[in-house]
This record gives sequence, structure tokens and C-alpha cells, in this order.
Amino acid sequence: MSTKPKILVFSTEKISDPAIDLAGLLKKHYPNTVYTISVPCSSGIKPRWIMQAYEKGFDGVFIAADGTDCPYGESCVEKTSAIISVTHDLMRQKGLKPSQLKMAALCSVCADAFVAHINNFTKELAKKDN
Amino acid sequence: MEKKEKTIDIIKQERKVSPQVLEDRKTYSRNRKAIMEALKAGPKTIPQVAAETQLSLPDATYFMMALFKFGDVVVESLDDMDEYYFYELKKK
Amino acid sequence: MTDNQNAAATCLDETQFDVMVIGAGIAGAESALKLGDMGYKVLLVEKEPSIGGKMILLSKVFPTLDCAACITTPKVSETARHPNITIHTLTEVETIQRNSDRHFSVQLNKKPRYVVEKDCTGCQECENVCPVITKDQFQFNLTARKAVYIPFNIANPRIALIDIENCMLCGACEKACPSNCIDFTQKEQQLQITAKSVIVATGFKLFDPISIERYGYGRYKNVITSMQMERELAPTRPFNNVLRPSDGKIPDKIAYVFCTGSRDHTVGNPICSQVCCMYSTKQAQLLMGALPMADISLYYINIRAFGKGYNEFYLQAKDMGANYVKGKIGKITEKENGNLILRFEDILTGKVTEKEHDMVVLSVGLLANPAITKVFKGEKLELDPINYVQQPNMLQSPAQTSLEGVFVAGTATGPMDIPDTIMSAGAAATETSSYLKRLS
Amino acid sequence: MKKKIGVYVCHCGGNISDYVDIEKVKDAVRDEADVFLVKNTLFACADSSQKMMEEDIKTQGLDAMVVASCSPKLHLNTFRGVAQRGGLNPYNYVQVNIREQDSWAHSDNPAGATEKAIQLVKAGIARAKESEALTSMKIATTNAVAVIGAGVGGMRTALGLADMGTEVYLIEKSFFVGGRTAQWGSVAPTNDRGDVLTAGLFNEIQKRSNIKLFTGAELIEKKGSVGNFDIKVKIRPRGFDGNATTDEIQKAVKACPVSTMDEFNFGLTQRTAILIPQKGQYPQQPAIDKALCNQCGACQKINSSFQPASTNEEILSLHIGGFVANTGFDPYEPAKGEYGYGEIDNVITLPQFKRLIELNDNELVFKGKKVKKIAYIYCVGSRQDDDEGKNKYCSRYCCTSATHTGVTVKNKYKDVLNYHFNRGIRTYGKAELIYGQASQQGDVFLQFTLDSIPQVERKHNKTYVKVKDILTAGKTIETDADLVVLVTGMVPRENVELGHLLKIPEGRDHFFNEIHMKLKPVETVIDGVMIAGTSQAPKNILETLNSSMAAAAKVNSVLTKGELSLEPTLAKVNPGACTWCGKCAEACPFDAIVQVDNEGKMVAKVNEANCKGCGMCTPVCPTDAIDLDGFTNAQIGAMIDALAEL
Amino acid sequence: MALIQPDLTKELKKYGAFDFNACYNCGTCTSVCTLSTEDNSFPREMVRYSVLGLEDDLKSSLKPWLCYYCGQCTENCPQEASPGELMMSLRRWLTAKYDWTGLSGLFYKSWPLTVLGFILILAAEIGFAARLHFHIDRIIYYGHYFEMFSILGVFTIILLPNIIRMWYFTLLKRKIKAPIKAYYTAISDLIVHMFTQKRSLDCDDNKFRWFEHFILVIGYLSLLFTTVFLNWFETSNLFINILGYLESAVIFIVTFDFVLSRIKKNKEMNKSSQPSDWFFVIWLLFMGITAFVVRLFIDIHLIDIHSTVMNSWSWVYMFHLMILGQWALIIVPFGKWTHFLYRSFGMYFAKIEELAK
Repeated sequence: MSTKPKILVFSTEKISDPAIDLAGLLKKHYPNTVYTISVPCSSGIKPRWIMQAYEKGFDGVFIAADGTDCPYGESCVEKTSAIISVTHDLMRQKGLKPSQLKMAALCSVCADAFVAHINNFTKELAKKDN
Repeated sequence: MEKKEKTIDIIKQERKVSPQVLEDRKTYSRNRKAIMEALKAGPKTIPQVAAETQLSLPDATYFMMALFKFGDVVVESLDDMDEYYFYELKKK
Repeated sequence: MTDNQNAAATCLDETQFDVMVIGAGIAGAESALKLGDMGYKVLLVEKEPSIGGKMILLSKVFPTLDCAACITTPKVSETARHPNITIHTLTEVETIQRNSDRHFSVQLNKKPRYVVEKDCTGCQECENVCPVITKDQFQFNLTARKAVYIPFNIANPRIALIDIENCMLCGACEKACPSNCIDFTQKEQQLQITAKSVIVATGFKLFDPISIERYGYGRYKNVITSMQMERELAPTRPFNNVLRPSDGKIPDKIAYVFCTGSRDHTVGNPICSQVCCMYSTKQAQLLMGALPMADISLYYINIRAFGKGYNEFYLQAKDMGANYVKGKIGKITEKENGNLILRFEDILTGKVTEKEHDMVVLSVGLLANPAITKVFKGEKLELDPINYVQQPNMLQSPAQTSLEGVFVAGTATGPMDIPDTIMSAGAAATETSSYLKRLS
Repeated sequence: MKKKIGVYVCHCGGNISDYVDIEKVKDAVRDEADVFLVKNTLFACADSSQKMMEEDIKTQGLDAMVVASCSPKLHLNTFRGVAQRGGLNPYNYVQVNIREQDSWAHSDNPAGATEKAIQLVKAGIARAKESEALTSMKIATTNAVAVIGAGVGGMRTALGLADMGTEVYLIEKSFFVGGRTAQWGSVAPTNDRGDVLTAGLFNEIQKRSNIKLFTGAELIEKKGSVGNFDIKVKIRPRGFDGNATTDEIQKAVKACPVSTMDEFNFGLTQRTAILIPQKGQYPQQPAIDKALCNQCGACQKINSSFQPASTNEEILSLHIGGFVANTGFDPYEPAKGEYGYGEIDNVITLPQFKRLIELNDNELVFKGKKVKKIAYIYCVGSRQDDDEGKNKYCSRYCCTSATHTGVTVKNKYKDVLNYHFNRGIRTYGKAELIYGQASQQGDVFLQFTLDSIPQVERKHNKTYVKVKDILTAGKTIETDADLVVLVTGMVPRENVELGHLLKIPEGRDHFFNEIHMKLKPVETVIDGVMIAGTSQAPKNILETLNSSMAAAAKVNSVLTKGELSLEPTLAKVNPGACTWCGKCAEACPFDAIVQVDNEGKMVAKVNEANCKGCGMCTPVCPTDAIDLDGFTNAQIGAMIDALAEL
Repeated sequence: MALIQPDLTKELKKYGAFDFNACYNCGTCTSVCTLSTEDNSFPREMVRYSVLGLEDDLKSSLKPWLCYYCGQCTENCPQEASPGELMMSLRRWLTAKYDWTGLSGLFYKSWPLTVLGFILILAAEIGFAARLHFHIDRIIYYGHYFEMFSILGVFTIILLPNIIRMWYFTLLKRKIKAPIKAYYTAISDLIVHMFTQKRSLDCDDNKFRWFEHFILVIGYLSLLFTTVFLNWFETSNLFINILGYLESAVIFIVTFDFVLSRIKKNKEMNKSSQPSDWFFVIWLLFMGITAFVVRLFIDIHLIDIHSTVMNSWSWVYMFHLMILGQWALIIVPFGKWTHFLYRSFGMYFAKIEELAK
């Protein structure tokens, strides 16, 4: 059980969280050690939250971003990337591998994409752990 | 809240109970008793209950499901063939 | 509902409404809600003891597979709690007559519940002690209920009523009731109200397959209707799992007979019922989930998967292993063990074929529910040739009827699925509001 | 910090409890600090459960509440309502999704699902502990709506809204209203004429003083939110201003040297740069197609009302409360060579055929040849469920439309023969009667599957259609045909910019996506923006009208009260920590952050009316001085801690 | 590969078919038909071929002959496409196709033409009688010879070639290679079906219908035998005499019932009678009655078969002879009578086909 990597997903309330809901609705399975916290917009995720997750024991953090669909405007894309790069710097300082943080834009019906991303991420993280 | 009189006594003077209702009631209590009796020895499937109680299979199903609904019996397990459930008396 | 009763007590005039909506299914509730939100005073009349119509009894809805109860109950509670909506359950419209001021005088007949609505807590103590059982109509006769009962678990209002026809007048319920709410002295009430407009949302009737003798419904225990299967799959189901009514066995070869009572001149219903292909496909998906070992065969003429996401849903069912067979079932015969032999022409090969199944679901169609025309006095609510409420201006104002001030919503105009019903109810709300604006 | 938290775990009638051990979850969280009570419910959303929660709040004095049930998208507002009725601030309520993101997602692993449920509920409790009461702001709203697209749907929305007392701006991109319906002759199921329907609607619109119609107009800018949108509409010059006699217009058209294919007739005829309104198109005044006009001035010489050189584009600013997008569809355009389209000259599409019927009064003639045998090939551009096709959906209207067209041509020209090559006729509902009528009049229906689609070939100077007919046990059946009609499906009308501007999400099928397919088919995730008609999904005229009027009802019911409560989720600045660097103001896409003087120190301040609660300003603050209500460091941090716990 | 032929669909309607275009191919008709089997599934296939106008496929099919028209298909057809009536019409059409003279088709499609044929035969009869100077004894004498020769002639010139054509269309042209032995083995089927119509017993629950039909066939064939070979009208053998009465009585009673039910239309198969059906039953009825009456008049000496003088009662014989002539020269070779033959041979060929597999 504990060998499964623990992943924290930040999703967005209007776009990517519905996709994750849809994955469940369609009974598309992914590891149960994936937990989701939903926020209004992916460009509102603070790097310190991500860092806190690693500190407390998460193996990976996945940002399910809005992409260009973001209801708050298209600047979301670059802002989310900026957050990622800031976080990457912080991670390097702490000796974490950048690959422990993943981001992908998910549309509101991208259930398949979500499950694929998560399964790949889990596999990658598991490999690195060993 | 206080109640002066049982209203049932009032309606009893106005309405007749149909014989069918009384008949149904008898059937139900008889079958209920028979099924409960059959289950006393342990969990049984509907065909087993039907065989023991002489009820027809559809009737055994109907009354068993009624007892299940009213909370008299509960599901115990599924048989090895994954065909019939065993039902048992609810422990009270 | 009880909230409403309280509200009613404070309301000055409980007999004058802007709109009376007949039928509190999903169409009636949606129209009432929209009009209530716009600020109109709405009376919602329902002949059943609870609101939510047929939708609240369904298992899940296609193609989203949302649990029907989960999405209906909020709508139903919202309706029941709405400050502008008054609900009368167990109530039938007796007559509707237009006044000199163009408003409608309505006579309502409220059946006794024999339970004081505001005091019942839904504790079911009465049910526990009631010694009589009868067939449960909300489970489509698959199981029994008591003579005093709460219609079903998520009924709204969730309070008891007494089926006086099947009551043996023992008085046990009255003794057991902790809140003293049983009242056998209740009588039928005639209520007089006026409404400025009327929305007919009386829905549809299900086709009764007993008239197609070839299918043996009513004689063969394991031939059930799709609505019965809907109940078997619903969260508030009659059995502990999907089971055969003949012997409680878990079925493993289930057949669907499409177009039972639809597209069939011989039963007087030449039109397609629009939802059967999809609800059967949905049930097939649910059954494959609930009974992973079961084979599901669906015998069809044409698959009407036309709505948004429907075709994709149909393909998904096929991918999951549902066996779609082109060919309408001609005859069903029962074997001694309760299994059924289905005879049909396999259209792809052109050969008569027989297949054995251990349970058969008749995908029954929708029929018009024309009784409502009788209540209009002094003028006629016109029906179309198949007895649905006629839409004289179908492609201009689809919610209009032949009567001014009377509008129609949902399946009262013809078969439709839930989204179409919701949209038609919205259209009726727009028409009604426009009419009321013109009136004032 | 909240000290008396009520936790409710929902069975969802088995949807959750079939996989998640509810008792285990209850046991695990019962002893969490500050949890006052833990209960389970069969249906948390049922009225009786809601009442129980209200009672609990009142009698037990709960100060926060957690319901672990389905997705917050379904019931967040339901339970916020419960909290409020019980006397709790709705924002002291936290919903935990243990259905879509747990019991269903991990239905293969009940033990794992239970474990995850425990963590999720604990995180929910942690968040509830840190939750703060928020009060929503009331704003005044404008009872005016922009309806975009003036086909039958848009016009019907406009009429419905106007009659309910809403001010309407009807914005049509082309120079004429009427949309697709104006192009059709007889339509199913009533045999009304399309152009008559649009004429009727236009006349009604003319009678309403509260409908302002703009043709040649486009939405170019949108600001604000539900109840108060500020929009800009660009109106292109019509190039015709005043009066001209029919004769003069005819002459002007003759004089115009430009020629291009006429979209109204789907290329069956040619037109000039002068656009003449056709039957069913309004206003009945010509316009000049600027993109084609070479400004030769020939028309102007005939009548000075023609102004090919006019460039006075107008930009209009409007204040409205909501939108209804009713932008319609385009017929699918078959690829070159798809069933011989574009290669064999008597292969046309159904829309073209419908125009052909309109253009041929007495005798059905195509390219000079009399047409007797017509082969219809269905599902062109629809139900492409193989890997190559991109439109997997069924276009819904085409079966009915094609069979109805079959009946229409038979009635009009008597001796024609119709052969329908279909993939299973989908004349749902009462349209079945049209199918029956077509069969009875002698139309032949042949059915194929995607594995063996009909072959259209040219041989011996004739066009042949050949198919493996599954209704004849797979026998190959062939016929010659004077005309092959491709029954093309619907694709959403090219309106990418509008979708982006209004931020309406697209579905897998590229039509606009509603918020909930079953119960909210005309609402979108963007408050105040409705979608109706074929912009949402393929529909026939009746369904388009129903959805258009439903959208009218919905938007009217939101705006008619004149005020609206706003989400109180806003950004908040801690002036103590703020050192004003301006980064937050830069990040805000809504200009909601301004610089103010706070006791001698320049700090940032959030303008609440403008703030949309996206949180974009929060990560950029170097001193972490800005937080979003409901998503504060304390709350998210507590959740992360709770989730990380093993 | 087959080409759609819209004209054939129209042609079939002239043989009485209607509404079959309404078929939406659900297969109910085939599955409710008790005679339909996996190897021989009908009637939908026939409906389909008819809708598409696949002449070759229809012409080579034996399925129309396997149907006994119980009416289940039509009764249960959800589209009211009357598949049963189509099968009936196909039998008429096939009869026309098998007939090398082409007259069958003309008579089926046009009742005035049939009536014209009847009139011509009447004229020939009168002419013939006139040539015999209306000597009743000679008329009866030659009448009897006419019977014998017409039977022989019709059979060898018309029916036999037609059956060979039927064999050519349904077996030879379809390249069904059956061993000669099969032709022997199947003969028992031919005989049994021809004389008993056994198959129709599986058709529906109506045993009475089968029985009526059965005694009609037996009655008709034996009356034929009695009049032609035992020379009923001229015999003085008491046994033959009574036998003839009995047979003719059976014919007219049963046909009377048939006519009545066609008028009442109480059974599915009787709902849409064509002129050819009417001619068949009415002429059969008249045959029974007139034969009975003629012999009766002979027995009560109203007609003297040895007299040379034509008394007014003798016209009854003339009427009988007219009916007989029309029957033997039109209805038998070109009318509905042939279904008796083709149906039996249809079954025979079907059996051969089965054996060939």
C-alpha cells in the first residue's frame, strides 16, 4: 500500500475538476493515493503550498491547469507556467527533482487525459523511488 | 399533543373492510410465519425456502422480498454458483 | 411541503394564483420554479402523494449516468421550499372554467391522506406495526408495501399516507404514531381557487404490455417492464440486487425487447417513444456494472441515439460488451425453469432464430395521458391525432395550446427525454410569463 | 477556529457505500479534535436529511459543517442553503467529494477508497476549522440581454425576453436576420415554410419597442459579470442607405461586375457584391459585400443610396445583464471525393437539394437534366465512429429532414423516386410518422454499416450508387441515380472568437457546452451567459425554439429581480505585510487592485466590485501578503497537512 | 449484385399487393410465422425483394408456396404492411411468370379480360350447341368428351410445361444440383401435400379450416373423377350416382362457406379478395350446384339425356357446361386453380432443395 507514490493534485473548480469528476463518473480508475484540492484558477496556486506538500510527505504534485479555457482569461497559461518555474527553483534548492512537479492543461471533459497523466506520473514516481 | 378520541373508531362506523383485504392479511401472516420458521434453522435461499414452505417460487420470492424490505430478514451471503442469495433472520 | 403549509398559514390569500401548474413531475417542477423565480405566485397540483414524477423513480440518467435521485431531489426540494410555490399533493383537478375576467376558476379535489401532513416526521413507526400488505405501486408491483406507508425513501414530502382501500381498520398505526398524526376522520376536500393561467404538465402514461399477448407479460414472471428494471437498478430498489421475480435468482442472460408498444400500429401507437433505446442502453451499462458476469442482449429495429452524447453512449455500451441484435422479438415462450425462449428474425442473416434468456425486459413505450382535456368546461383543449396535447403553433410558440392562457410543458405534448422536457418547461414558463404580462 | 463541527457522511443510496465503508470513515473521524457529531445519511440531499442537519445546527449549536458526499458541483449550494437555514454562515460549510473522486474512481479498490475517504474527510474537517464566515454582496443588475444570432432561435429568445419585460439587443453578424431557417422551404413536421416562419418572427420583432436589432453587427468586447456586462458591438456599414425601387436594385445588380457563388443557395447560383435579401431574410434592404466590392461605383450611378465607399464603422457601447448565444450551425461540408462530392457533378448536399427544390417550380431539373431517381446518402459528416472521422455524434435532425424532403419532392414533382441509403433511420418521436409516410409513398430504404459504405460511381455516363444492404441479408444492391444527395450533418457555426470572448467552454463535439446536460441544458459555467438552439447541439426547429425560450426564461428569472448576490470569495490584502511592489495589480486581469495609502504606507487594496476571486494575485506576492477567501494559506495548508497524514 | 427495379413494385400491386412498402424491416412477420424456419425464413425476405423489385430473386423463390396464409404476419405487422397479402399476390405473380402463354398474367391483372374470356367460351358453347342443332343427348355426349379432352389438353399443353418452367426457375437456374434420387424420395412429399395440405396444420390453430379445405380438395378431385371417368350424368349405377350427389353437395356446401367468409371478411386471409379469388370460389360453387341440379333433373326426369329435344330444363345443363368450360379453359390453366398444383410442387422442389444440401 505505502509503496504507491502519493500525489497531490491541484485542480480548478470550473474546468479541470469537472474532468476529474467525469473520470470517476465513467469509472475510469487511477491510484487511490491521488488527492485533489480544488482552487478557482491554476494561476492562484502558491508555490509555498506545493513545497509544503513535499515537506509533509507527498511524492508528487500535479497541477491540472485551465489552459486557454480559463474563465478568468488567457493570461492564466503564462501565469501558471511562471508559478511552475518559481516552484522548480525552490525545489532545486531543497534537492527535489523537477520531475516531481507536473502540469497539464485539462479541459472540462478530459477525463481520459487526466487518468493517463496520473497513471504515467505514478509510474514515473514509482520508478524513481526504487 | 393531546388526542381526545381514537379516530379509528369513527371511521369504523362508516367503512367496511373488504373481504379481500382480510384474506390478504391472512395469507401474509401465514406466509410470513412459514418463512420465518424456515429461516430459524439458518440461512436459506429462496428455492430452499419455497421447498420447505410449499410456497410457489414466485410467491416465496415476493414474500421474502417483502420481509427483506420490512427489515425482518437480511442478506447473508451469495451461494457458490453466484445464483441465489442466502437470507437469514435479522438479529434483533 | 410542511414548510409550505406554514407559509400558507401566513399568506393572506391562498386561493388566488398567477399560474396553476398541473402535474409536479420534472416538467411541472421546472416551469413552477422558473415562474416562481420570476416572482409569480404558483400553485402546483399533483395527484400522487409525492412530487418528482417519474424521474425521481429512475435509476440513473443517460448519458451522464448521474443518479436520477441525486439530481432530481435538489430540484424537488427547491420546488417544495420555494416561497412563491404552493403544492397540493394527492389532489386532482376536477374542473377548470374561464371567468368573465379571463381568469380560470378551478375546482380541486384533495384526497384524504389520513395523516396530518405537518405533524408527520416520517419515522415509519406506523409502517412497522401495520399488519396488511399490498403490492407497492412505486416499485411497480415487484414487492409489497403496508397499507400505511411512505411512498419511497426519497419521496417529497417524505410523510406517510394510508391506502384506505387496503386498510383493515385495526388502528395499530394510530396507537403507534409518536406524533399523533394519524387522523381517520379526514375527508375529501373540494378546494376552489382561481388562477390567471394554467400549465398542463401531465406527462405520459407507460404502455401496458399485457395487451401484447405474444410477449407473455403478466403470465411469465421473468418478463418485466423496463420501468420495473429501472426500479431494480435504483438506489431505492425493491430487492437486494437485480433478481428474477420468479425465484430470486441473479439473472445472467438478460434480453431487452425494444419498441414494445412503440412504432406499432397494431397497439394504436405508431410513433417512436424517443427514450426507450437510450434508457435500455443505459440499463445495459448499469447491468454490466452490477452483474459483471451477465450477458445483455438488446433486440432492436433502429437505435435512436440522437441527442447530445447519445450516440457516443451507445457506442460505449457496445464496447462494454452489450450485444445489440437487429430484429424485433416476435414471440416469447416460457420454459419450465422460468427461462424464456425469444423468437425473432436476425435481420443481418435474414433467418428466424431462437435464443434463451433467463430474464426479459420489455422496453415499453410512452403513451399520451389525455384525461386532462375532460376538466376544461365550456371550451376544448384540442389533442393531436395520437392524443397528445396539440401545439397549434408548434413552430412559432411551441408551448401554446388551443386555449388562450393555457400552456403545455414536457411530455404532455409528445415523448421526450429529460433535457427536452426541461427546455420545453422553460419555454412554457416564458410563454406564461409573457401572457401574464400582457394580461396585466 | 471552529470548535463544534458537524460531519455528515452520505451513502448516496449505495453509490458511495457500495465501495466506501461508511462506518469506518465515521469511526476514523469521530475523535478528530473539534468534531462534535458524526452522522451518516442515505441521501444527504433528501429533504428529510436536510431538515435533520438544520435541526442539528440549531439544537446542537454547530459552528461549522462538513458533508462528505458527491461533487460540490452538484450540491455545494444545496448544503450552503441548509447551513444558512440552520443559522450558520454558508461559508462555514465544506463539501467533501467522496463519490466522483473516490467511491466511483476507485470502485475497483474498496479498501483503498475507504482509506482515501478518511483522508478526504479529515482534510475537509481541517478546512472547516479554518473557515471564516463570509457575506455575499448584493449588486444591482440591469434587465437587458444581448442575444447573439438572429435565426429563428435568436429571434424567439428576443421575443420571449421582450414580452417578459427585458430589454433586448439582438445582434446579427450578417446583414439579414432569418438564419438557416430562411433558406428552407417546407419544414418538418408541420410543412410550414421556413421563410414564412422567419417572416412572422421578424414582424413580431418589429412590433416590440424593447428589442433593438443590429444587423452586420459583431460583439467585439465584453467586460464585467452577470447582471452588469459592458459590451462593445461593432456595426459594419451596410453600404446602402435610403431607398431604391426594385427596378433600380435589379439594374444595380446587373451593373455590378463582381461574381461569386451565392451562399444562400449553397453555390447553386451566383451573386454579385450586392447582397439582395431573399424570401425570409430581413430587413428587405440590400447591402454591399465589402470583401468583394471593387468600388467601381456602377451601382451608385444607378441610385445614390448605394454607397460602396462608405467606411463608417460604428462601435456601440451597451450595458447589459446577460447573454444568450444563439449562433446556430453550419451544414457539414463534405471533403472532396467524399461519396464523389466535388468530383461527380450530380452529387450535392441536402441543403443544396433543399434550395434546388425552391429554385425549381414545376419540374425538378439539375444542370439541365430532368431528375427522376434521387439517392440520399445519410450520416455524411455524422456518426463517424471509426478512427478517421472527427464527428462522432449523431446530428439528430438529418433523418427526419431527409425523409421529409423525400415526401416533399414526391408531392411536388409526383414521378420522382427516392432511395434512402441510411445507417438506421432515426426519426424519433412523432417524426416516425414522416418515415411511415415516406415508406408508404414508395421510398426505398437501404441500410449500411460504417464497414461498407455506399459506393458512388460514374459509369456509362450515369451515376450509380451501390451498397451492401443489411436489410437484404447483406446482398449488394445497386441503382442508378440522377441526383445523389448527401445528407450532411450539423457542425457548430464558425464562431471561435465569440466562444473565446464569452468564455463558453466547448464540448467534445465542439458545440458550446452546457453546465449540466440533463437539468441545466441552456446554462453555461459562466454566470449570465446562456446558450440556446443549435449552438449547443444539433436540434430541429421545434427543439431550437424550446431551448431558446428556456434560455429566455432562465436569464429573465435571474435579471428580473434587479439585484443579485455575488460570490463573496474575494482577495484580501494584509496591509501589515504588504510593501507595495505592484506585482499583484499587474497580475490581476480585472483591474481590481489599486494602490492606497494606509497610515502613511502605500499598500495594495482590492476593489471588491471588480474582484472575481480567481486568486491570480496571490502567488506573485513576494511577502505573501495577499490571500483569497476560502483558499487562505491556513485553509489550504491545513488540508495539505491532513491529506499528507498517514 | 442486384439492381433496384421500381417498375416491378408497381407491377406487383396490379396483382393485389398493397401497403408492403410500409415495411420497416423489423422481422416480426417472419418470427410470428409458425411455418417460417431457419432454412426457410419468410415473409420479410419476400417483402424486401418486392420493395426493391428484385425480379430474379422473387422468380426463383419457392417461399411464396410455403405460406398458407394464416394471417398471423399481417395481424401482427406493426406497420400494417400486409405481408400475408403480398405473399398471396406473389403467388399470383409467380403463376403468371410460370405460365408460358402469358395469359395468366393478363387474366390476373384484368378482370374485364377474364370476363371477356368467359363470354367467348359461352359463345363457343352456344355455337357448338347450335351446330348440334341443340340436340341435348348429343350435347351431353360431346360435353363429356369435352371434359376429357380439355383435362388432357390443359394438362399437357399448359400445366406440364409450366411446371417444367417452375422447376427451371427455382432449381435449375439457381444451380441447385440435386441427385436424381432426391426426385424420387421427395415424391411422397408431393403426393401427401397435394392431397392433404398437411403443412397448413402447422399454420394456425384452426383445424376446421384445414378440414374444410381438405374435404373440398377430395370432393373436387373425386367429383372430377366421377363425372369424367365414371360418366356420372350418363351412368345408371346407383352407387356412382349417390357418390356424385355426395361429392357435389360437399363442394357447394364448403364453397358456400368460403364465399360467405369472403363476404364477411372475418379472417385475415379473406380481408382483401381479388377478382381471381372470387371467380375461383364462385365458379366452384356453381360447379357443385349445377352438377347436383343437372343430375337431380335427370333423376326426376326433367332432363331426358336421350332426348334430342332441348326442353327448358335442359338449359341448366347448358349453364353447367358453360361453367365447366370457363372453369376448365380459364380458371384451371390460368387462374387460381393452379395454386393447388404449384403449391404441391413448390413443396416438392423445396424438399429436393433440402435433400441437395
